[in-house]
Amino acid sequence: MKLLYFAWVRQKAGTAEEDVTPPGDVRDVADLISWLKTRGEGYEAAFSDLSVIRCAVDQEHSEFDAPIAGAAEIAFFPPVTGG
Amino acid sequence: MKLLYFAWVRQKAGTAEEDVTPPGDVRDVADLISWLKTRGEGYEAAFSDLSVIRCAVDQEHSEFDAPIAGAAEIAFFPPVTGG
Amino acid sequence: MIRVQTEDFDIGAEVAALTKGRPGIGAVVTFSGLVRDTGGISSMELEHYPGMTEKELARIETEANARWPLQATLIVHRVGKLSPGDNIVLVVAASSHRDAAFQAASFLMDYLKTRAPFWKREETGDKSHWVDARESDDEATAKWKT
Amino acid sequence: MIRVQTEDFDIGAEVAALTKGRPGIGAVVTFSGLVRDTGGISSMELEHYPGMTEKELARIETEANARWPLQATLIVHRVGKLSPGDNIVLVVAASSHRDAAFQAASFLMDYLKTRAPFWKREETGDKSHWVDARESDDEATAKWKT
Repeated sequence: MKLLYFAWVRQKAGTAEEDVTPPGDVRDVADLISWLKTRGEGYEAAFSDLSVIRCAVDQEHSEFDAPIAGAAEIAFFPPVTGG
Repeated sequence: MKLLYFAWVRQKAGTAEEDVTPPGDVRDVADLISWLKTRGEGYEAAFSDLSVIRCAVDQEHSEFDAPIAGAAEIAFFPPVTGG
Repeated sequence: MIRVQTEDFDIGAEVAALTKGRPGIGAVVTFSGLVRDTGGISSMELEHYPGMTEKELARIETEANARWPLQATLIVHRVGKLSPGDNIVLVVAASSHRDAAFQAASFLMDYLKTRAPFWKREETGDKSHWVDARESDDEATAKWKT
Repeated sequence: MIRVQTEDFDIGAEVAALTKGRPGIGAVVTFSGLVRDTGGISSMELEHYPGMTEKELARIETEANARWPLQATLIVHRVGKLSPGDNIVLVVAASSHRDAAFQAASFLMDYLKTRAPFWKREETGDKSHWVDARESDDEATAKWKT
């Protein structure tokens, strides 16, 4: 699946976009975040405070308990500040 | 004092503007209307339904009990419909 | 700023002129009212009370500025003969924050509708009639009095 | 109608295009957001999530049209590098009546502020920082949920 990062989440993670194949026991967004945090300091920094992390599964705003099975694209970003 | 009439009040009264000197017992706007109605059919038609008459004394929205002593300009018109 | 004029106005140009040199403006709300083309109106005539109109519009503007932290306001009202689709009125409220701009623009319109001495006459074919005031406009104004 | 673009927009031209050929429109409300010049910001960078942005804006627009009797709506949001005084966003709501136009424009902005995936980074001198989301924006959105 494709992972996307925006704004300071992108800067801390050190990447804008990547293709990953998480292990089978990674079932929801929360699991995915835990798994990402094991992949390096950048991810650990990006996801250190989950209260300021928002996510979208296949371009829809989603909660952390959203299942990721079948998802093509998951994005992580701070609360939006447009307008 | 100068009297002004607008919109259909003007059309019914048959005049846009006139200078008048009401008798001394005409003390407020209500008195003035009563006196005007004695001056002809046009005025009678214009002031036949006071619920749709508004007035301004010296260019300020006023009630019918507003005194007219010292007023330079009194205007009669229907409820406003701009905007 | 207030203006009563026969000419049309350009919303973009008015907003640009109003925001220029005022760096604190972050939010601009405009309201424009148009002559609707319903029931076959062929034209509309806008009459007003010169002198009192300007005073009332200035008073409404002052009141809005007393209620909300605004950086700039503008009211432009046309008079004379207008056709369906033509602009009638423009209200602009500019503020640092959007809530004040929205509230002030809405307030300016509600007050203008019930206080500013303008009267509309609609022409349909060879008949003409004066537009009746709407009770809903009085109610809209009353809600600001709390 | 929605657009995401780097170019500026002209409010007057957008409103004219939107109202053209729609004779039932009597009221047009626009909101435009500008880069404020406070605290010495030298420039601002607008990042967005291509694809999701368009979907969210279209959804917000659909929701507004379901809630109010609107004749036309428009959302234009700029992305990329902007300077103080530059336009950021334009929202337009056109209706037969002013109340629907005001409510819809306000609703569109509140939802855009909390749902549309845009992020602002401010540059001040040689430093830059990502703008924090404001709690008041969440509260503004929540009030439409009753």
